Amino acid sequence: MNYTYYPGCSLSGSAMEYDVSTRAVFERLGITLTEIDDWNCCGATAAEAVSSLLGSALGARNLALAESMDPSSDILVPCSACYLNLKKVEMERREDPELAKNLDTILGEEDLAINNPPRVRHLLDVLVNDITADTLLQKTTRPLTGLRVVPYYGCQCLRPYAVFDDPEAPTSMDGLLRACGAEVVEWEMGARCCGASNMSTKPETAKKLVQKILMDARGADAIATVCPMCQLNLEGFQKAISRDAGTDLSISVLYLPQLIGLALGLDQGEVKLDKNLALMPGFMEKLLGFDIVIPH
Amino acid sequence: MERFEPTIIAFVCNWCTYTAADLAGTSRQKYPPNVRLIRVMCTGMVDPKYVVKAFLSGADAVLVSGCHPGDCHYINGNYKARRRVRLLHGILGRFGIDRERLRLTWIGASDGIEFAKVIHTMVAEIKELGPAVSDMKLVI
Amino acid sequence: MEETYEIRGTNWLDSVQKLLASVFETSSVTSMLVPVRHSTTHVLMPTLVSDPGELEGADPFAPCFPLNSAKLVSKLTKKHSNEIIAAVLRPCELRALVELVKIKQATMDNLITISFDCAGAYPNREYNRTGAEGKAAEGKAKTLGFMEQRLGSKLDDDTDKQLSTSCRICTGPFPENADLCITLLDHDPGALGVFAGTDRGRELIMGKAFEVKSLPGTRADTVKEVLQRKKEAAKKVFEDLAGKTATMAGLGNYLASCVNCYNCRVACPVCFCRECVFNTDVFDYEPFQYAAWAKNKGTLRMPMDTVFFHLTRMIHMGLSCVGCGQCSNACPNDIRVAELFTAVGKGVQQGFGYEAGKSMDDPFPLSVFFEDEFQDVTGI
Amino acid sequence: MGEKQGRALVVGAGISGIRSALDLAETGCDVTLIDAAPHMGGVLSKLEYQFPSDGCGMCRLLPMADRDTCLQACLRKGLVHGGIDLMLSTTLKGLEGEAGKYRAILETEPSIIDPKLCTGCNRCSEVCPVTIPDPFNQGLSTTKAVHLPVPHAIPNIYTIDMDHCTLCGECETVCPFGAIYLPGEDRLELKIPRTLVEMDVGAVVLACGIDYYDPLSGVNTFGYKALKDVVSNIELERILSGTGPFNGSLKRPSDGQVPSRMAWIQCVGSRDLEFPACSSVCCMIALKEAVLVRKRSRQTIETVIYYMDMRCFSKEFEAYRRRAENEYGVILKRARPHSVRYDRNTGGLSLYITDDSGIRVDEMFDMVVLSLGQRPGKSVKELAEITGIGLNPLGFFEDPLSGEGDKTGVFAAGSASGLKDIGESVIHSSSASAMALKVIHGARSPHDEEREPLNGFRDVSTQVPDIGVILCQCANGPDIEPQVKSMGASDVHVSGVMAMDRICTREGWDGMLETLAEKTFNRILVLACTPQLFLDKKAAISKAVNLDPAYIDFADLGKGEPLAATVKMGLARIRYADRLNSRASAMVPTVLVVGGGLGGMTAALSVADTGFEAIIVEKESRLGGNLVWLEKDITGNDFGRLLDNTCRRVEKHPGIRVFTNAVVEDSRGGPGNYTTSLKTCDNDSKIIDHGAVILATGGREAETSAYGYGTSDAVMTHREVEQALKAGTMDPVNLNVVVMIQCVDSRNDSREYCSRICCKSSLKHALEMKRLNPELDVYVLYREMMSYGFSETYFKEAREKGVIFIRYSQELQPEVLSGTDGVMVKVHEPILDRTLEIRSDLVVLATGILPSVIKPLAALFDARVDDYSFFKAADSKWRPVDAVNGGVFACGLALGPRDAKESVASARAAAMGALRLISSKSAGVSLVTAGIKPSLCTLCERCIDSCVYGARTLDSDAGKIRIDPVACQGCGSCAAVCTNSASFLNNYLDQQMFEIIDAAI
Amino acid sequence: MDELLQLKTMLNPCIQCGTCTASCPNEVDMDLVPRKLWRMVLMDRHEAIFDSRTFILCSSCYLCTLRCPRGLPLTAAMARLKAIAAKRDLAKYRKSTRFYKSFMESVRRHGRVREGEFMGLYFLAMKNPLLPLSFASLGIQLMKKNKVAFELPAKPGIGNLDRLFKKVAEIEEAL
Repeated sequence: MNYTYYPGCSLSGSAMEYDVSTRAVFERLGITLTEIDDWNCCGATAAEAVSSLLGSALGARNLALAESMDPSSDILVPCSACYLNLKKVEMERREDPELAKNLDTILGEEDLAINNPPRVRHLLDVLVNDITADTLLQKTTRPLTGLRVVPYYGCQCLRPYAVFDDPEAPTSMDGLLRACGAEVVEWEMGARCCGASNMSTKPETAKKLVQKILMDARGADAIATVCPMCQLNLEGFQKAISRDAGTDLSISVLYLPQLIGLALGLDQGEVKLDKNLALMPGFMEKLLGFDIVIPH
Repeated sequence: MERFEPTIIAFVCNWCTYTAADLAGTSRQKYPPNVRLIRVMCTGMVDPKYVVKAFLSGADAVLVSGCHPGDCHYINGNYKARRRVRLLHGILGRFGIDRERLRLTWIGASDGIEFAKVIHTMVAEIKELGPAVSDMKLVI
Repeated sequence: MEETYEIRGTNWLDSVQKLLASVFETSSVTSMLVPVRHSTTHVLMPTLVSDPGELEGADPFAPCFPLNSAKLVSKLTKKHSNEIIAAVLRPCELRALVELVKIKQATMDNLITISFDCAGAYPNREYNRTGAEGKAAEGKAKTLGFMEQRLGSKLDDDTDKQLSTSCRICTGPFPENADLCITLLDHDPGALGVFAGTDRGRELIMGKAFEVKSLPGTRADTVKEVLQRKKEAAKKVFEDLAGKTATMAGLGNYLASCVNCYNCRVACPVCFCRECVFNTDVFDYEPFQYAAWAKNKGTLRMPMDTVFFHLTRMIHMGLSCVGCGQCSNACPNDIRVAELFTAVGKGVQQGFGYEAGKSMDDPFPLSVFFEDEFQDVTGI
Repeated sequence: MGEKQGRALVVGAGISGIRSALDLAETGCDVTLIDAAPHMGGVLSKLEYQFPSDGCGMCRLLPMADRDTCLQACLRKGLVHGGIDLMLSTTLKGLEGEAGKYRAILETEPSIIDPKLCTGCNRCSEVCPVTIPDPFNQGLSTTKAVHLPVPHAIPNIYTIDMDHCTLCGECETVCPFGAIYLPGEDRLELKIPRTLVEMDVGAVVLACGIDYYDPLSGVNTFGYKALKDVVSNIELERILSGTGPFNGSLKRPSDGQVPSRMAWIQCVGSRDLEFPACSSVCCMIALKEAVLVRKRSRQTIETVIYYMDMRCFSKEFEAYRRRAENEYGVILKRARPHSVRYDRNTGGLSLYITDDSGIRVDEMFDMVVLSLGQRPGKSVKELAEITGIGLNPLGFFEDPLSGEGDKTGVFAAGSASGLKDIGESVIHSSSASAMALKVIHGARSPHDEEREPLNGFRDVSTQVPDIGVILCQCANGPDIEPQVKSMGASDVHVSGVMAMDRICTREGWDGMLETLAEKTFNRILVLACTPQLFLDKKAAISKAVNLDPAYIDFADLGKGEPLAATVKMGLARIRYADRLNSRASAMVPTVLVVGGGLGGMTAALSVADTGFEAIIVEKESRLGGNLVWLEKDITGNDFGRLLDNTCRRVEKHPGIRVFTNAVVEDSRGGPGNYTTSLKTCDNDSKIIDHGAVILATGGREAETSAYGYGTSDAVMTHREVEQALKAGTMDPVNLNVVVMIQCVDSRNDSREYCSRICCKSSLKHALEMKRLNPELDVYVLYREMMSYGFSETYFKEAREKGVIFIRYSQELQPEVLSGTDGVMVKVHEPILDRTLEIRSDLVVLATGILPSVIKPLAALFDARVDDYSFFKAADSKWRPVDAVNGGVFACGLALGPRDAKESVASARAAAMGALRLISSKSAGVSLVTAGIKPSLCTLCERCIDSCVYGARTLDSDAGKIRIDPVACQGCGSCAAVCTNSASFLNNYLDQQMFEIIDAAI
Repeated sequence: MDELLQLKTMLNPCIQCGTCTASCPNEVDMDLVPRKLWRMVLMDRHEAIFDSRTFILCSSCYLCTLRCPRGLPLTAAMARLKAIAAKRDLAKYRKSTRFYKSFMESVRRHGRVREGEFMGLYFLAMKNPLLPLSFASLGIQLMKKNKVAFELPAKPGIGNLDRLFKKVAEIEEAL
């Protein structure tokens, strides 16, 4: 198996642990990730807010690059915002010939073109449907037994394109986490919005949303995420939000591949735990208790 | 003393309650054998004479049962029956035949279970109450 | 308040005869049904009078009630006729007539009804023994004596106990919806008041030379008092009856001497069937059936179906029972049928918010229904 | 395939199929009724409670004339009619030929259980080890792999779910009748193999119904299946049903607790992207369900319906909605919940909604009902291919408004062309059967033998009862023969008791017929354990012994009563069995149609096209009614052409006589026989004899004085706009702003009902104006857009074209201020919560529909009008175009507001109703019919008052009560009110009932 | 075509059912709930639209888009409004629009976004000396973890998207 890899801007900055742990997990699974050469920013939520065509063009450029590398290899995208932006281009240019024409013109500037672009896949999609929980179960050497995890999906990997899970009541992470030996705690906030970039522009609004999520996560050891924006919003403002809520809401927040990596036997450094902003002592203690076992 | 086994005469309408009784049969809803079904076209044709006759002949209770309000095959026979049963309650009640012994129910075609339940309840209650007319000989 | 006109004659009978005569004068009535004491037999019987001169023998107030005249009015009006007649009826007769009209056995189209404060009547046999003897003048005198005593005592004198039970416990002795209603209570002796109970009555009264006089102010109280007393009397009678007939066996005992003569139903003004169902082939059993019943039960009371008959009659006419008491008058074996039927009738009528004979506007309870009524009937 | 065929094929045995089959059978056609399911009833077999009685009433579909041709029993049990061959588990696989001469290929599913042998004894189910979700209860309860598909159906044949059957063989071993033969490696033969039957038919009616939307197939599942307490409306119906998963008690599926708050979510799978139409019936279903829940729970369960538009568009619907809200406390909230979530803390279901004020609230419920939308039936596509009938863009059968000759012999009925409520389905089905009848009427073979049962039978009416008793014995049953024989011996009327071995088998049955044929009994009583099995077999015995079926009866040994009671009751019943020998006078084969609009003309054509005579009486000088001023409908149908074609056909038709400038003056008689006098223009009287009457008196656009109408030329009604557009006196290009106001003087206390067509009219005019002038601003001020059914797509189109829809409430009505420079409309916009002022060039008022005055006319024929002065149907669901008495019908606007297409359907349905009546032979009076003994009768007339069918009249000349045996339906009300039994009900005589009671005790 | 008119055409099928509002996580802080906002668009209440902070609060969670019975792309519609506001540089929305613009400027320059740089650009654009303080806490956390990439692109020039941005602008101009 082989994927064309699109890390996106965040993964080379604030979410580098997401990038590192993803690469490490795939390496451990024996799957090659080939990074798109000269990939560019997907536009995040900003491009569309400035110009919708610009957003599409940015995404299209990446698709064109990926296609030129290997049209048969799916594009694996860990960042949900990037995923959606690329997915949107994939879908919209199919349905909107005029858009396709404009994109062709724009890409033509760089002698790029889209003909039959590879499929855009979210990391979670690939983990669930290609790797599968069964494989993880087999490869797990350090079961996270007793670790109580709430899976947090956020929005853009689920919506508006319901590709691999129920867009409102997702469950795809459950099997993966269980395969890692963790206990999946039932909660309601898995697909709720974290406020996204409002955290920068309208922090009071966004913090309310994060507060709700953290409130519901109480009782779990960790939140598993699949999006840098979500990760940052959930881990970066816990003190302030606890203050607003009048109760301590701090909780460990990890990227899903970090947890998977740990279960697959990677050490803390290999999944860059040192980069996480919210890791609670309780969690760290549990982590030390997990033993490497030889799978049957 | 021998256990008292009441006899209940049930005037059931051809359309709804008779179907329900049938359904109780086919869906194996057992109900006590104390009841005698007399199929009539409509509760609206149950002449109060029939009810009186049943009691005087030795019935311990009488059930008149038909379609739910609004469902009568003949539009409104059940409403007429309701007034007649009210009249009978007023008359027979004076002479010791209480309304427990003369009942009017609406049992729809699909209410086989309801039918069985009504019969169960009625039989149990009439067993408690005892025979309707204790000294029949001189009366009739 | 309806205007009341006063008529003063030498006595009550004179006054009423004046009134009746005036009806002839001022309306197109061609004949009038009124109790008249017959000159030869001196027996008082409802009589169809077409010559106002014959009104001299009219004595509607006598404590004599040989039959309920509603049945006679039925004969006079059931089929179409161009004659306009008037009928002087006791309140209970008028009520029975109203019931008969509802079941198309009479019409009021060409009929003027006249009713009056009823002082009651003796049981037929009693009156025949005491009241009807002697000449016309004596009869008249007896009536006047009776009235003086009754009205003077506000219907609460010793004679009350001798009256038929139905009259004693009658809670409707005052006319309400006759075309012409005659009031006697609380008037000066000999004087009577007339008010119109209907529009037709109003037309009749208008322009008459009667002196307008409002009802005696005390009348309303007196009426209330009388009704209260009668209600209590009725209550006592009904309680006594209920004690005796609390079970079917009790009812059987109460009716034990019934011989299925069906006289009660013949006398009953609201039993309107041409032939009673108990006289039809429905009750023509086959010999083997009698044998089977006797075998089943050990004994079979003969004639059978007596309780059945009475219960059926309660069902058929209980709602129309006006409490006139003629059924008891008719019973050869002195079964107190009237109490039974009056009690049952009152009870079931209350159950439907109905009062037999009260108004033409109230439909017979078994002829109508509403979708959302009497939910309790089906409640177990 | 040479000759024209008098047989019709009806595909689908749901309510629509049953209606069509009965229509055709009653008018003398042979009918083959097929259904893919192993039972009849379609979706209705699962739905027990119907608005507005919130109960059933399906049996009212049964024939009213010649009642004995059909089994007089609850239709949920089954339909047994002499003229209808029922084939279950059967589908139409091919159709060749042309109208009148088709060859149909029918395929019957193979069966492991032989329906002829299965007696429904249940032993197989008892031993079956496989438990499966019960499809009858939508999987909310379980059943066995071998089970009864519908608990109360007749025939009561078990089926095996082969997807789950393990072929263990237990059922086969235990079946006492050898009815089961499981397939296996060495057993390739099935008990009943797949069979193909070719059949010649003249016409085909497709009544294959619809399917429901599956929430799991869409983007928003609303938690369906994932959350147990989220149920579909069909599932709720099952939960409420006595045969449902909880035996009729209302519980939520998750834990069996009684819910305390229930929510309904409307438009699940309707009015959305995937399905842009409205499903028409869900609003009323939800209201009814909520009312049922309120009633059942004695108003303790709170019920909230979340809706987009509450579409109570039929005549009685708005009143029902008001009752639901005001009497039963059903809460209606205009909101569309985003999704249903499980709330972990409370265990409840939370709904995020935006209320009217725009505030978002989180509402908690413990049960949520999804009002599922419609989808085309599974078989629709295949049937379309087989029959060549077209499909509309949504995949339903096309339902053209065709006033011209219908070329094919295949017709869609009921919901197959779009979901309809029961009343509309029944109308639409009869409309289809009327068209089918037109194709085959010439070739039908009236079942004369069955229709004249007295002919040829021995006359035993004057004989002393001579009863033969047949006792059906099972080998494994107790030996009751001696007891029955001794009972027979003690009854003087019994002359023989014969024990037979299992008459439920072919051999036993034939044996019984042979034995009986040797005897000369004049009464026959058959004692058997499951007499339901023989309900359709009386005719066979009757034929074998040459005895009127009136004298043959069954008694049920299986009810668990003491044997003596059963036998003696049976004997008492049969002893008095008789048939009244009064005869109805022959039906007059003419139908009077009052009103010559579209409805009246269509009805007349439908009658005349089947060989009967129709007479149209029109009070105006020309035919056409409202069509004269209408231009076209929203779908573009050209009314001008329709009018011309229809008028031409009417005028040319030899079977139609037309009287214009004429009115009905008086009428006498009853169903089958009316004598009516007409007053024509020159004050002449004309006497007409006819068997039935159709009131097609129409209606009109209501007048108004609201919103400044009459004070300004800029305020017009829709009719005026239609006429102006048609005449070209109005050009939308000259307009800038148009405001349309809906529900003018409607849906309020003074006029309760919704006029149903005004929203469509407004959409039509809005779209037309936008088409002619795209720059035009059109505002539609509405309270509820009643764009039900496929017309929803026009609502969507209008919005897409930029028409602005502003909702106003009854409390806050728009104001219209006319001035010199046009008109100012003030309206409160609820979303923005502010008052808008719209300066407009034209205000169009939707003033609704009023009926023409028909009360006195209806009264002449003993029919009634409803609270709104429209014709009052006997039953809005099951007999939607008929008066109670069965001889008077109505169609078009006389019934209530409806559009042209719906009027045409109702006209054909009314014609069909009339044809059912006048083509009945009525030779023998039905068994259970009332009679009178004049010698006992006192003429109290209570029986007349009690008869809802108007079958009793007073003949004042003769001084007698007369009974019309055709109108009489045998309910016995008249007998019960008669104090001395002068009135009686044949076969339920007093003495008979007394004997039965005696026997019972 | 006028952008707002285009948006209106896009939203014409709206039936004002309010599902969008019901689904919106940020609805509590909006002065016009989404349903109202769309109504304003349909009613051409342009001033009211750009007087509200509704669309700027959209966090692109796509719940409304997911459930709109008319299938309207409401999240995209919110973005359109943001874009219009950005283009018009409306004062009310500068905090957000300039955030987006700064972001895109970073992208234009380097093809990828440099968090440090774009923040700098943003603070500069806002000309609000106090603004950086509100981001300080997170920024410090990130910097502590060495997660803010301040370095310039590894391959300068290669990532530059000038041509792409220019072409997009050209096409948009032509529309």
